[in-house]
Amino acid sequence: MLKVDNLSVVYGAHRALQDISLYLEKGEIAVILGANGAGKTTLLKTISGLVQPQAGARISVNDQDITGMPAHKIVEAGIALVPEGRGIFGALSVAENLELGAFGKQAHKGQKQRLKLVHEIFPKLAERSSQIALTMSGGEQQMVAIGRALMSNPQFLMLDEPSLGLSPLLSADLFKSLTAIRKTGVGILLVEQNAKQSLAIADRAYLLETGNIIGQGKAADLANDPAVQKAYLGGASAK
Amino acid sequence: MTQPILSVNKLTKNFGGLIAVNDISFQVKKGELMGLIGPNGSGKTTMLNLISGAFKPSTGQINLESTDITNQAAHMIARHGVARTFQLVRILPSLTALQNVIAGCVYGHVKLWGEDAQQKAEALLHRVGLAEHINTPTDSLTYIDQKRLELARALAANPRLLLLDEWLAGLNPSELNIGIQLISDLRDEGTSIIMVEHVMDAIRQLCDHCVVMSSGIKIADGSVDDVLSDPEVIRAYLGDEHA
Amino acid sequence: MSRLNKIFSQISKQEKRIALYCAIAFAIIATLPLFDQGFYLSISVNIVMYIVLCTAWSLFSGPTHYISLATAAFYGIGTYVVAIGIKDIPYPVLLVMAAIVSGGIAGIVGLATLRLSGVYFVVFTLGLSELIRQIVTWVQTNFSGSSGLYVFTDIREMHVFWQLLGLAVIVYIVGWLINRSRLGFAMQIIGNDETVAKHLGINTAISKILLFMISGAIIGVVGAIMAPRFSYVTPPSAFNPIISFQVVIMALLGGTKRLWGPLLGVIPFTILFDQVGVYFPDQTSIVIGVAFMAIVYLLPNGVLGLIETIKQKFTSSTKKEDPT
Amino acid sequence: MSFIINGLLLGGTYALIAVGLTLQYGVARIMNLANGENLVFACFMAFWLYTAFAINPILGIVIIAPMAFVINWLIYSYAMRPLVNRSKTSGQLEVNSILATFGLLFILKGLMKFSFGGGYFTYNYLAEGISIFGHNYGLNRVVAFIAAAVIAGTLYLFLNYTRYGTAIRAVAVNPTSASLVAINVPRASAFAFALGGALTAASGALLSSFYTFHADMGMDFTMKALVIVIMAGVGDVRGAVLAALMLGLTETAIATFVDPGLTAAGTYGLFILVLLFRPQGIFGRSNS
Amino acid sequence: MTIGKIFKTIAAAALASTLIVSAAYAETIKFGASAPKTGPLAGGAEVSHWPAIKLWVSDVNGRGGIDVGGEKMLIEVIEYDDRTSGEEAIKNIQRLINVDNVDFLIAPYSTGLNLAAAPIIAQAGFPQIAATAISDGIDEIAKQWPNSFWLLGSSSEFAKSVVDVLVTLRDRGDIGDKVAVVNVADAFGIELMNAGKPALEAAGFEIVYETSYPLSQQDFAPIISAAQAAEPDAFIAFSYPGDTFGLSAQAKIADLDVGAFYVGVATAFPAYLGANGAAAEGVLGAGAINVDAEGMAEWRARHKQVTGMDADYWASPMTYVGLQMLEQAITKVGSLDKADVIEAIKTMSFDTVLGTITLDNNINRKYWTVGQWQNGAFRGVASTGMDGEVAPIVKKGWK
Repeated sequence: MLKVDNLSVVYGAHRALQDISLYLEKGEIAVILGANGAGKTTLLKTISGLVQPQAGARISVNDQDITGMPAHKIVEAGIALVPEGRGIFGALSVAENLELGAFGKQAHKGQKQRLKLVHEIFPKLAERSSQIALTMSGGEQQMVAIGRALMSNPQFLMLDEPSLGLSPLLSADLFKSLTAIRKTGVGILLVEQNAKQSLAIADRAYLLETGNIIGQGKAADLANDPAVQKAYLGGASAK
Repeated sequence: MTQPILSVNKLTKNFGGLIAVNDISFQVKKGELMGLIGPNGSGKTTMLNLISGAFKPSTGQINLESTDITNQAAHMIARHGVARTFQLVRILPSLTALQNVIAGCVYGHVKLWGEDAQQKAEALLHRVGLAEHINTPTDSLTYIDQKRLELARALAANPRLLLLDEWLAGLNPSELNIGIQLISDLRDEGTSIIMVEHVMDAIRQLCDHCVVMSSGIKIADGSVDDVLSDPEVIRAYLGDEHA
Repeated sequence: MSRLNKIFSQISKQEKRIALYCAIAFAIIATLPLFDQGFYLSISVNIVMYIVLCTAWSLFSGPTHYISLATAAFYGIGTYVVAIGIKDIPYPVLLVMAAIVSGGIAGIVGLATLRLSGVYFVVFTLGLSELIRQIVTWVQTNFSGSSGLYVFTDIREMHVFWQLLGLAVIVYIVGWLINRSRLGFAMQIIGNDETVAKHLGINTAISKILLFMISGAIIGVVGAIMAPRFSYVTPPSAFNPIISFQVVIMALLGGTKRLWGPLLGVIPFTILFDQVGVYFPDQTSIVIGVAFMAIVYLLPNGVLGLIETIKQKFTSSTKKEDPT
Repeated sequence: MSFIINGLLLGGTYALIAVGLTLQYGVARIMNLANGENLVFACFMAFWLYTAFAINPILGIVIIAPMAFVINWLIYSYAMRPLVNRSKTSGQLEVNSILATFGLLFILKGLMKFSFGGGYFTYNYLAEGISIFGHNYGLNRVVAFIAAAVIAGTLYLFLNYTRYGTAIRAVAVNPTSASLVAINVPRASAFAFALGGALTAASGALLSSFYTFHADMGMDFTMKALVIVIMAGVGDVRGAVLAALMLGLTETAIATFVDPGLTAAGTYGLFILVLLFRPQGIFGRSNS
Repeated sequence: MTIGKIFKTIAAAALASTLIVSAAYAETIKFGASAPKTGPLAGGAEVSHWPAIKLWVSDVNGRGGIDVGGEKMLIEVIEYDDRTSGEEAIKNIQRLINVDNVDFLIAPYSTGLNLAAAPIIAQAGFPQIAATAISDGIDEIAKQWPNSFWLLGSSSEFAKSVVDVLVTLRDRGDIGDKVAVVNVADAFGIELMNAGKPALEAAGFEIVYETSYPLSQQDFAPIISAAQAAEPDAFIAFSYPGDTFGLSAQAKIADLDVGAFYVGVATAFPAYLGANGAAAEGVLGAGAINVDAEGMAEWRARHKQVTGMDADYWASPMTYVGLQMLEQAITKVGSLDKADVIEAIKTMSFDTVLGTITLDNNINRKYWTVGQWQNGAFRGVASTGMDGEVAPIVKKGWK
């Protein structure tokens, strides 16, 4: 289990996150909904070690404390992040991107099988393995990013707005592949703007507003909550 | 009836292979508040950057009333009377709040200096609710106050067209009400505004008309109610199974 | 002027008093050659020279954070204007010409390099100085039939001193005026955030070029004033890259946020370098290096920053309101 | 025609310096203006090894390069990392690293003057002719060129066909993402910085066999390396090699056909033109 | 108010720190010397200039000092590095005069630096005995600055002698008349080039390649290969030490096939033979001495013993001679009065290691101009009326 307790983050005078607590089980999808600027990206960055939390926070993976560890150690502890904007190595080939996913020593064993798995989930990546990543389309780049994260043998996968900039069709594909990944036993923490689609595949959801968690619950319940609809679904569906 | 304050005509912007804004046309009438909405990554901010001159369009034309501003540099467009805020607040950290606002009225559309600039800036700080922060170093302002300050700086130029890029994002509900009220007042005074926004409440309450973008294409343009009930818009926003 | 006073708070009486103090100080300093014409005059010439150079450098590099290593180029151009023209053209005219030529070249450089920032600008300006030096050397050795030019004048050390002192006064006044002007304010905004500056209607390109030209022109005049002191001008001495480096460290050591900041760096450094040059001639370079690193690690905002932090601590403990 | 071979022979050694700098700037993000001093230091080391112990400079690389690696590792860990940690933006890091390495430059230069004096140094190693296409060239140059080619080739294989080499390239492309795939970015940066220093030192050892060197010439080489790196596009190893050969050719051509007094001017002129018209480098891709 | 205070405090601190000036007075004569210890000419100065000074100081103080009006005064020398820069040389000399209050100056090393320093030395009224400068301007310069004395000769004499040697070789049928000529872009090289070119042309030589190169030139392959491409019969380089070595090494590598190979300063260094071995045979170079002259062997041995270095076969003894002249003039005047010493130098006859020297309008008119490595010794082959000239030999390959 990935567990976050009392997490606060401060940028200068600006409080980005305030006393956040949440958890993620293996094999489940939890989605974090919130407006731009609510602190979603900061939350993922903090869990993955790119941003340091205020004292008092505790982040743990299967009871192993990873608070304050450098990012590369946290990957080795089993948490992978697909950052906003994908963060692939553009000048490198698809194969090299995937290979680097398995750079950490946690991922050396079974690297070949995982590559096979990734190629099963994203057959395109097998076809394009020697292509330079930068020259691929947005959706394909997203596949590279997720594939690379999977290569690191994560127990928990975090994705920051993976559907950003994808056409509706592509993002539907993407969400399908996330359910496929969940089946392999990986826990997925998803940050999304696309509330409808993400709630549809998620087990649980957190509502984040101005750095605070203002609500949480089963995804299905939240999807039908009028207040949630109004705030995150544009309310259009209510009409 | 009268000439629109802004007309965008067949505007396209390429970044390498990526088409961020694809053949978009729309108009903003004088005194109108137009909402520019769409999913993240749909090209809204790029649109604002094209209008304000941060980027040069690949093809197409932008007119500010009768002036062609298509390929003008950002500072020239600012001098024609276009002012903006930024998606991620950009205040001038080494200046005081007052100096930040003065910066808005020295070089832009209406050029003020000295006493006049000072008075105007003080008035604007009052207006956005920062009266007590005139001499506060800006980096110790809270997020909402920084947003207010940025708005005051944009207003200091007496803009003919004001561009707000997710100005309401990240505000808590009570702040949001204050923010919406402030924009509403501006509209009532006759300022022409384009706002990129995700907060649907605000869009509903404030906008006279909306343009919706998705993947760089304009998918709807009309009154707020019409646009938000457009099936294509719902699909773009909410995913296809909904349509 | 009084119209502007309120914008940036404190001026008027306090500033007048400071101006008066400064005038008195300058007058006193100007009498130095009456007391000593040897060592103290000589080192004072160096100090005043670097004060002018560093202050002029900071006019541009302070607000923009562009580290220019073109000082040697402008300085050398000024020196050469005098060296070439001294036989035929009256000296004061040459000073004006030095300003025009250096300022003009600064303008061209500015036009060409505005797109460059960070490392590229630094390296470009260094490369430019070297390029100019190489070309001057080549032209001189191939077409003038000698490796240097004699500069014979009646100008003595004390005249150089007075001229530099006069130029220092001018630089401070120019700097003060710029700081009070729209241009100065624009530079502050550019230094904070160039994108915002553009969207506020500031022609950032012209503003930067203008300031670079002013800075370059002043540096050129310094070179021109120093030419008679050389007596024999060669490209390696006129375009000595060390000048560029020393100006950067001295200005940064002092601090570039205030007009008088560089002064705080120049005085200790000039004396330090002089003494090191005498007592440890082989270690000059090590001392410069250590000084450079010390500034980067220990005094990122210079002596000025240190003073202001201390001042701030002091004032905030006594009274609360103090905007700047 | 002989200028082509002379130019290539010279360019081959330049390539190593440029590749060294591109690793330091492209991967470790440190604009190391003391790179040239590093090279000169290696010249002195090679000189000393040769004159005092009769160890030839090619063999000397085996001693000099690892030493430079260790020293550069220490420099990065103790002098550069605080700057990396302190700098909030890459722009700040650039300015800070420029200033700090300026300092380093003067300190190294001072140390060399202190230990070896300010004179011009040269020694005779393989200073004999070898005939290529009917012209004689210095055997030392030919040997140095071959050694440089071998080193550059090995580096290329390392960067492209090993796991750690790929990781180094990944750090160059995107350090944040690199940390997200379990790459220890600080260590990879230190490694790249040290490796860059070692390559530069190897180049210095080779160069010393046919060049007159002195403690003051570091800046010339830093500038040359910068010219090459900027011409090639930062971080592009293959481009750097090509650009280095081009610079060698240009310099030799100017010295042969125009005037030896204008070679340096030619270098800087070329550099300024590239900066003005193709700031992303001749071979570099534009990023926007 | 704070600004004023800060300024005052700092100024006070600054002045205080510089007030520590030693004013100790001793019964010694203080000589100031500024010359290269770093930079392109450091190598040359380390051979010809500084050791000669060291030897002289050791010799004089070994005798108990200079006789000044019947009283022996020890000498001390304050040395500064001018980094081979004229600007630095001027600064150093100003400091020597104003701060160190030296009694006399030892002239700088090299043509360029002596020319650069001449005005400031003249202004201060010190004698300047330039032993390592060659210029055609010396007559005029000596008129302009009557305190300056020039021992090493004029560039046209040097250039003319080079041409004379080539003519000799050509007349013997050893070489043809195609010449490649290059020069270092420093005062010395430029002057010799300016004098040498017309002289070569006047003597009917065809200049097939010419170029100048900067003082800091390091790569000589392009120059030699360009010269080689022009297929000259003789190669002349008006070069300074660094380039002399570089050009020779490159000529050897390229196997430059010429019957006469002339390189300028440093050819006369013992190290030249060391670096080039048998390949040095037949190489022509600037200046010379008569190695067989009386006392020379003894002086060279003392030089080696005191300084640990071999003296070169040209400028080392001349630098020493310049110092001997200064010493003898002081003794003759009997005081440290600079004006009197200057007047004395003009008219005196000096007894030196290079024999008797007298000056004609501040200029030494008798000197060696060209030497050649023959059988492991650097021998004079041309001069302006010196004894002991030998005939030049043709250069036969580089092995």
